[in-house]
Parts: sequence; C-alpha cells; structure tokens
Amino acid sequence: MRKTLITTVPAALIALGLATAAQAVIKIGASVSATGPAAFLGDPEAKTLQMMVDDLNAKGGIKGEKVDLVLYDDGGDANKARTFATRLIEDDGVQAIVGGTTTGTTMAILSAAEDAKVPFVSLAGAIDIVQPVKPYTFKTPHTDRMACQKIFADMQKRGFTKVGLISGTDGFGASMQAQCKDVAGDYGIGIVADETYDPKDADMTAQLTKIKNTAGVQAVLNPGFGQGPAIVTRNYHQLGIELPLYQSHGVASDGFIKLAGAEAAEGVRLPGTALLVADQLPEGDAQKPVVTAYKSAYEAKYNQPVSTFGGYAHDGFALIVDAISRAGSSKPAAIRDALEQTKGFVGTTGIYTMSPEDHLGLDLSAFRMLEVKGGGWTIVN
Amino acid sequence: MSLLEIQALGISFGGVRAVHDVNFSVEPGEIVSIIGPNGAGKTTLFNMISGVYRPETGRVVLSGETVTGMEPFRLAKRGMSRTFQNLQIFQNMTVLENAITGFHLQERGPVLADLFNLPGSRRRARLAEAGARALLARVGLERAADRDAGSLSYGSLKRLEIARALAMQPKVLLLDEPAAGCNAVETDEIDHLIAEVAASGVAILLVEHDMKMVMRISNHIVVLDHGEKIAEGAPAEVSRNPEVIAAYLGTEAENADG
Amino acid sequence: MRISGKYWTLIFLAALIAVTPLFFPSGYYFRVGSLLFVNGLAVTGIVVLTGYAGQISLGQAGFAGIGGYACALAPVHWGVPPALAVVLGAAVSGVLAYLVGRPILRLKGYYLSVASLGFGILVAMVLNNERELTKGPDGINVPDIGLRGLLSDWGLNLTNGEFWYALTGICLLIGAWIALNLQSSPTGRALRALHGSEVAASTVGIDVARVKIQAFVISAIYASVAGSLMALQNKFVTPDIAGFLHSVEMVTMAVLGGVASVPGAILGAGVLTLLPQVLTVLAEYEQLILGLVMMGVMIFLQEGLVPSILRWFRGRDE
Amino acid sequence: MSELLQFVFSGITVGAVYALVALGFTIIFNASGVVNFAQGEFVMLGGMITVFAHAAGLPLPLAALIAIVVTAAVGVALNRLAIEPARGAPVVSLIIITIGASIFIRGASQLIFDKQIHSFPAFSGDDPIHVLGATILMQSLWVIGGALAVFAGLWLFFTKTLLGRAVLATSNNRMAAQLVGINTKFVMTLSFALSAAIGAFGGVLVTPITLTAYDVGLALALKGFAAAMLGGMGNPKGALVGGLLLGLLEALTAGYLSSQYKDAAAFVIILAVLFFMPQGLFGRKSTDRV
Repeated sequence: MRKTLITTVPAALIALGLATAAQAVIKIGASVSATGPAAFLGDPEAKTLQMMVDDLNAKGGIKGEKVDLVLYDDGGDANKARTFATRLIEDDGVQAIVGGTTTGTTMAILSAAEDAKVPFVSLAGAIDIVQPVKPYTFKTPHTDRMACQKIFADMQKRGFTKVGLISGTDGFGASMQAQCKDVAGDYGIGIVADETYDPKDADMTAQLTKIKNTAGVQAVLNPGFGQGPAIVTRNYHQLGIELPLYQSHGVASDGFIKLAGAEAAEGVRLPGTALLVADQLPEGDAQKPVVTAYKSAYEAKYNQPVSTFGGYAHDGFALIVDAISRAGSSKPAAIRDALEQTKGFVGTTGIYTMSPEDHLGLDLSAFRMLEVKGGGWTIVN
Repeated sequence: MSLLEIQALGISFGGVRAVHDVNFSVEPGEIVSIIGPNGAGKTTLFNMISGVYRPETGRVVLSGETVTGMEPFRLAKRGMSRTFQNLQIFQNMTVLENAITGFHLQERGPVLADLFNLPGSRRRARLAEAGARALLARVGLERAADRDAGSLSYGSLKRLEIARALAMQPKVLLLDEPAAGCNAVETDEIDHLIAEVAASGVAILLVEHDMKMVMRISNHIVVLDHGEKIAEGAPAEVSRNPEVIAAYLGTEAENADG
Repeated sequence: MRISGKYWTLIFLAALIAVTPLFFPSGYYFRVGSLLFVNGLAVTGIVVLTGYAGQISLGQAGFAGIGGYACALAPVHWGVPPALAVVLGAAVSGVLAYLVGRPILRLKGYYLSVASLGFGILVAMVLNNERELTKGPDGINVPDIGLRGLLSDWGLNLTNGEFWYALTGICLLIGAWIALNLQSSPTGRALRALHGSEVAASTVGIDVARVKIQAFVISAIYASVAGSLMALQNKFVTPDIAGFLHSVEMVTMAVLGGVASVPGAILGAGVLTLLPQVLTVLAEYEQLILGLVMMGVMIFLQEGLVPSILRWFRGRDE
Repeated sequence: MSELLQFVFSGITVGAVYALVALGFTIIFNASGVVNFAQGEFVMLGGMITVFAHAAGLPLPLAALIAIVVTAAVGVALNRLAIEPARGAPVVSLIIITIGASIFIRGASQLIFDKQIHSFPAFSGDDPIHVLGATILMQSLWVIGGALAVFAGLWLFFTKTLLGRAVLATSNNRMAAQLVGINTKFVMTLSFALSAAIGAFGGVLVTPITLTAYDVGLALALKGFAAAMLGGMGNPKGALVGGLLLGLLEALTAGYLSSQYKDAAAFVIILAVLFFMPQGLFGRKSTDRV
C-alpha cells in the first residue's frame, strides 16, 4: 500500500502537468460523493465518468477536441460540494458540470451553477431539482415521485389498496417516503403504516412486526438504499411475512440480491432501468445497444457489477457530450440551449426528450417493473 | 462565640471511619495546629472544613453561621481560604495570574463587560493586578511574576499558594503542610509570614509535620490519631501528654520522617 | 505585556485578511477564504470552552445547526430579516446551552463528551426528522442575506465571493477580539483557573458550575453564528451541519492548531480547511493523509502547531 | 405478547452487537485510560478481512481467524506508533489521535478493499427459530453467545489472572505498577492486541446480520461508546448491560412509540442516567484527592 502511494503521487503530479500542457479545450467539471455516506451511489458515478472521458479521448474527443474532466469528491457534504462548484466554475473554468450525487449536494451546486450561468446535469432524484424549471439545471435520474407512481400503478393492478411503508431516514429514503405519501391517493392507495429506520441500523424486526400486525395491510414498500433494504428484506423473511415486498430503484443492482440472500429476496419487486436486465431486453429495444455497451465496458474495466447510479452518470456525461457536438460550441450558454433541445437521446436510464418546461425528459415508460425470480432480476409484464 | 467552631465532625470512606467526633474552635488572630501521625485524618478534616468533602456528622460554624458541607466558593465569600498538601497551582497560567486569581471575588464582574473589554472590566483587572504584585512582593516572588507557574521550584510554589490564599483577605486561613519540602531558609520565611498574618487578626488553622515550627508558632494544638482527637492544649502541655507521645512513638518506628 | 500581544495578534490577522486577496488568481479563493474564516470563528468558540475552561464538547455542531436553520426558517415563517435571524439563532443557542449545560457540565472528561455528543445527535435527529419544518435530510434553501444589494446601493459593488470574504473576515476579527479580551479578563482567568484545578478555583471563590456554563454558552453562540454565516453564504443548509463529524472537525481544527490560543486555533482551522482543497489531486488518499496529519501533530506537537512552533523558536533564541 | 417478545429479540440482537463493541473499549480504557475511538474500525476490519479472505477461497473459520490475528496486529501497531509516543497528552489530544487513527484505517480500507457493501453466510443458516410466535435468527444467538463469552472471559481475566490484575494495577497507577515489577509496556501492547481482537471477533459475528463496508466503524463505535458510558466505562459488566439496555431501549421505542425517534430516546435515557449517576450504572466513583 505504501508502495502504491509513493508511485502514485508522482504519477498524479505528472498527469496533472500533462493535462494542463495538452491543448484541452473542452473542460467538464464533476463533483460526486465518491466517499462518505453516499459512496455506494457516488463511487460508481466517479468510476463511470473517468471511464467515459478516457474512452471519448481515445476515440479523438468531440470533433477532434479533447475533453478534460475535472473530478472532485465532495464526500456527500453539501458545504464541500458548494466549494467545489465554485472551484469548478471560477478556478477551473469548466463549461459544464455533471454531479451532485445526493439531493443535498445537488442543491448546493445548483445555486452556484445558476448564478454563474453554467449548465449543470444533476445525478440526484428529488423532483425539486427540476420543478420549477431552473434555466441551467438538468437531471438524469427519474424522480422519486415517478418511482412511487410506477410502484403504485403496479400495486393498483394487483388490487392492493392498503400499503405499509418502511423508509430509511437518509435523504433518499426520506424524500421518496414523502413523495409516495403524496401520490398514493392518486392510485386509490392508503398508507396504513409508516415506519422508519436509520441507515446504519442492524435490525428492523421491531418496525416490521408493527407493520405485520397492522390490520388490513396488503403490501409493503421500502424506500431506501445501501444495506438498510437488504436487512429489511432479510428481517421480512425471518418474520415470515407473506405480503408482497416492493423495494425502490435505490437498490436496483445484482448486489442487493446477494446481500439480502436469494431466498429472502425472492418475489421482491422494484422499478428498475434497462441496465439491470440488459441481456433480457428484446432485440428491437432501442436501449439494448447502449446498455450492453456500457455494462460490458464498466464490468470489464472495474470488475464490479454496474449499478443504476453509474448509469445516471453515464447518461449525464453522454447528454453533455451530445449537446456540445450538436451545438458545435463549448460555450456554456450554447451547451445549455442544446441540452434543452435534446430529443430522443437514448441513455441507460431511458430515452430523454427535454424541453423548456421539462429538464428531465423521461416519463414512466423509462422504468421497468422488475421482480427477483430464482436469484435474478426478471421483467414483469 | 468563636470565629470558627468545629462540632462533632465525622466522615467515613467505605465503612472505615476516617474522622470521628472531632471538636475544637479557633479565635481571630490565633494559630491552631492539627498534628498527628500519617493517616490520622488531618487532611480529611481540612477537606471537610473547607467544603471539599461533605461531612456525615457534625457541624462547621463560621462567624456564628452554620456552613457545614457548603461548597468551597461559598465559604470563600464568607472569608475562608486554604492551601493544599499536594499543590493545586494553576499550571496553565503565569505566577502573576495565579496570584490575581486569588482576587477573584473582588475583580469579578459582568461577563459582557469582560467580553467587550469595557472600562469597568479593565479597572477591576488593574486593581487585582496591583494587589497581586504587592502580594508577590510580600512572599518574595515579585521577580518571577511573568514566569509560567510550572517553572517554579517547589518552595516557591508553596509560597505562591499562600499568596493566592491571602489575596482573598480571609478571616480564616487553612494551611495544609505549608513548609513540606522546603529548605531551612524557606521554612523560616514561611514561619515569619504565618506569624505576621496571624498578627493582623486572621485565624490560622495549620497542618504541619515540622514539629519545631509547630511548637514555635502555635497558640493551640489539636492532636488526632486514627481520626479521633486524643489531646488538645497549649504546645507545652501537648508535648508532655503521654498519649500523644505514645501515638507518635508508635508510628515513629515505622515511619521515621513521620 | 499581554495587552500589546493581543493587539499585535489582531493587527496581524487583519493585515492577513486584507492583503492576501491581492494575490488571488480567481474568485474561488475568496470562497475558500470565507470558509476558513467561518471555521475559524466556530473554532474560536472551542478555544473558550476547551482551551480556557478545559471542557470537551463533542456536540458543538448542534449549535451550528441551530444557527444555520434559524436563518433558513425564521425569515420564511416569521418574516425575520436574515441578518436578524443570525441573532435569533445565537439567542436560541445560548439559552439552550444554558439549559443543557446545567446538568451535563457536572460531568467530567469522557462523560462530558458523551453527554454533549448526545445533545449534538439529538439536534441533528430533529433536523432530519421534522420534515414539515426542516424539509428533512436533503436540506433547505436559505434566503439571501440582502446586505450585498444594500452595499451596491451605496456604490460598493462586490462579487458574491468578495462580499462573503469581507463579511466573514470581519466577523472573525470581532470574534477573535472578544475571545482575546476574555482571555486576560477576570472571567477568562476564572475559566483558566478551573482548567488548572477545579478545587483550587473553588477555594478562591470561583463558582465553578456558573463559569463553566458561561463558557459553554459563549462557545455555543460562536458555533451558532458560524453556522448561520455558513448557511447564508451557501444559501442552503442540510442537517449534516449539526452532525457528529462536524463537531469532531471543529475540535480537531482547534486542537491541531493549539486549543489554548486564539491564533493557534485559527491556524488549525486554516490547515484543515485548505488540506482537502490541496488534496483533491490525491482524492483517493485524502482520508489516509488527514488521519496521518491528525495523529502526527498530536504525537509530535502535543500542544498544537502554534504553541509548539513558538516554543521551538524561543528555544533557539536562548 | 408475541409482539413484545419480538421487540425483545430485536433489542437483544442489536444490544449484543453494541455490547461486543463496548466490551472492546473496556480493556484499552482499563490499561491506559484512553477511549479508543478507532474501536469501530477494529470491528469493521474483522468483518472486511473475513469477507475478502473468504472470497479468496479460504474456509470461513480460517478467514475469521486471519481477520482476528491481523486486526490484533493493527491494534498493537496503533499502540506502538500512536498511543505510546503520546503518553501524558491531555484527554482531548488522545481523542483526536484515536479519531485520526480511525479516519486513517478507514481511508486505507477503502483503498485496500473497496466501497461496496459485503457479507458472508451466517454460521448456522438463515432459518429463524420460532419461540411463542416470535422469531430469532441463529446468528443472533451466535452474537449473544459471543458477547457473553467475551464478558465471561474478561471477567475471569481481570479478577482471576495475574496478568489481568497487572492491567488493572497499571491503570490505577502506572508508576506504582512499574515499581512492583509489572512490565507496563507489555501490558499496554497486550491490551491493544486484546481489544482489537475482541473488536474483530465481534465484526466476524455480526457481519452476517449487519453487513459490512469500509465505513461501518463509526456508527458502531458511537453506539458502543454510548453503551459503555451508560454501563460505566471500564467495567465489563457495564459494557454488557449497557449494550443490551441500549438495544432494548431502541427496539421498544421503535415498537411502541416511534421508530423515528428511537435513537433520540436512547440518548435521552443515557443523558438522564448520567445526570443521576455521573459515572454510569456500574462505574467506580472517584474522589478528588487534594
């Protein structure tokens, strides 16, 4: 380990020197939470961005111009994210920013980007990021509100009207919990139990027992990410609760099944992206080539399964590159205009069509309802 | 009515009686010494009188007011001051600041005045500093005023502690082994200092192992053994008391420096 | 002798704040500068509590959270101007510190740190859980302080970065001045005395419990104002501001630089504010290096950077 | 009734995890008076090293043994490189040193291992045991048994063995201990090795329940620290009771009051206990000697 440190420091310094020496015309900035409590989300995002910029430059960059990625790790701290946003804009002079792993860090970057009129593509879920629309802010993940809608639509189809919620108290879980309570009525669904757990808790059987003993509950939904949902799923199995369990897109990865145990995870449903079921997509699916290419490249390079979150970063970076090449300019205002005119752009998360009123450009069709069957994800029709 | 009255004071630690049923009194200007072999309960008695320990039985009466178990800072306001057997110097301060702290009751004022360095605060601090410098001169430490307290010799620290205790202009002063660890010259100086303070009307309660000093300056001696008072009286009387001699001889053999 | 030392410190600090911007290559440096000043202000409060009075709190961030959220909530819910919300937050923090301090300051050493830690965690938990009021873990917007517009009406046009650099710099100077006043004042001496020996402090008439609470309240107000300035500057605040890690960060900054002295603590804030910005090149190793720096300084320079360096210089003179 | 029992099972499971962490604090504290904030990192190392050794093909028991030995070595290194050289430093400096150590170990782990969440199979399968309508996992029994075993071991060590009494003597008065011929340096080394080994042992036991990642240490350390304080720092009985009590408090609050404020309830109780018993439930009362 000491050896790597000694060899890496000079290497990093040399790389830094080269980066400034090369005629890097286009600078894209990124601040993601590669460490800290949201590292589970931010780590694959950072890796994806690094991989994509290397690929892009190996292929000659954008119309012959190399792209320089300035990547910072904000550790999930909004205050740090705000500092890095200022640094990206004022010191590094980037033309566009991608990042903001959590809603908190996104909000901190957002105000700096809007003030400086630099386009910013966020990787966080909350609907407040793009609603109301802010001129320079875009985002790639579906909103947590959409995830709730997708899940409740599925519940409605199965005839459930009384649902128990058990949510993580982190930003992801708490925000989705609030959105789900907000839209449940639209689907004729009542929330009859509403429990929470701390993301680092070791056991959730107390909360689940309470839900289990609530009269009339027909299904349970668990908004959250990280190890919490895996423990909830195990405890659910331990308590022998027979009701259908829905997870959120926060745990849409193969890792979740491994952590929860195939037996406990059997039958769990969640709204996921095409990325998770790349090999099951029908041949004609527009997303299939994009998803397969990203998945195989990422897994080959990092020897880790892809995650939905890395996919968000993929789409964010690709959207900016697409906008720059369409705009034929790397001026921030031109990139912003081109981003807003994005039409039918195929990403791993869905197919984006932006407009002045819609800076997300995805609809519910981007989500696919998935179910764990025989230890793997399958598409529910 | 005496200035300080100790009535049937007692305490035990973990079932062991450390001090039991001790009575005596101290008048203004009088020097009363408490002697006894090691472990007789002298320091424990001091700690009870000065409010560090809360006595289980008995009363402490100061100027006619019962002050039993009162916290030390309340006793300080009522005119009681003390020094410690194992020094309690503020090591994180200079010598001068240590002495100024003794003037706390005179120099304290509204916190806001202190925070914003208002004239009132500066005036109080100035007065206290002048008083402290005068006291340091009195105990011979004026040259060391700006040194870190931690850098002083043991004997100097002893004198600094006495200076700090005198700064409060106490009515009663408790001195716990003021001459311990001091050389002959220093002991002599402390000896004079104590006599001088007593002459100004302060009642002094003294614990000291240096018997020559005790016999020389005390007006009255209280002898403790195993937590109980076994004798009391004028120095000459006490030194002839067979029980006292027995108590001392009994321990002298084990513990030569007593 | 002490008096001149105090003013030299302040003059040096003021000169540093005024002159360094001449060398700033970009607006980002104003941002880093103002971060440093805000951290320096919070840490000056730690000097009062830990450096002077010797009490260790691992819950200071709780007060920063109260200050920060006062600026987010009071203007929106009660129409208080943001600048006054800073005062309101400080008042709430002070009162809370008084109420909480009474029971917990009886505790010593580690027991005091766990109790204050519990307090900080409780504040963070309330900020996280009371979504109706605080919008939960994702944070909440904070209104503009509005003073910049006022200044430009008077013909003083500053960029956002410059404005905050100046404002936080001035606040730090005032904070340092107050803490330095305290140090050589009767109350400050009482605090340092109880640090040296509680029992001796009590015997000279110092009401130990009372002055401990005074120190706790003062340090809480420092933390609260720092939290308010941070929130107003970012125009956004999340419950992380009240988190355990933020508390530890403050104590570490103070102790690293030298908790017994104001300039020391501010230097510590400087080092730990700049370190992550310098280490972005080695982002992967940031934690490793931060941990090493913390251990190294505490092992080799036990009193912190400034006192140890001063001692070294003095030692060479003799 | 079965509901209450389920809450109790949940509380005991979590409480045993806290107790294991809290027990790790006691030895180092007893020997050196240092609260080691890196104790949570020992637990993390126990889990992570086992995960990676197991993934590399070693059988689980051997992987666990390696994890415990390696972590004990890390503990010894921590003592030799960071604690011994700083002896005599004030409490707040020691707090910063151990927090620095915890940040360092975390930073190293994220480089050596990764930032993913991991687990390994439970020792005796995932099938729960049913008792009067409530369920508990076999692994929970392992954790509870582990906590009890460590407690019993520590109790015997401190009361019955010469070495254990040497540790206590060292904590009471290092100088006196040296004078009567105790090798205090060895006692310190041993204490750090033991504490780290206990932490790692805990990590091995709890990982199938709590899962593990490079950053789980801090949360565990905080809860374990709070539990140790509740029981009275330095007393193995206090650590065990404090941990179980904390777990039960959380589970019962979550079950009967509000899961949102279960952690708050736990801390409020701790504050209340410290208010009435400033040394914790079983802590020794110290008298100022002046």
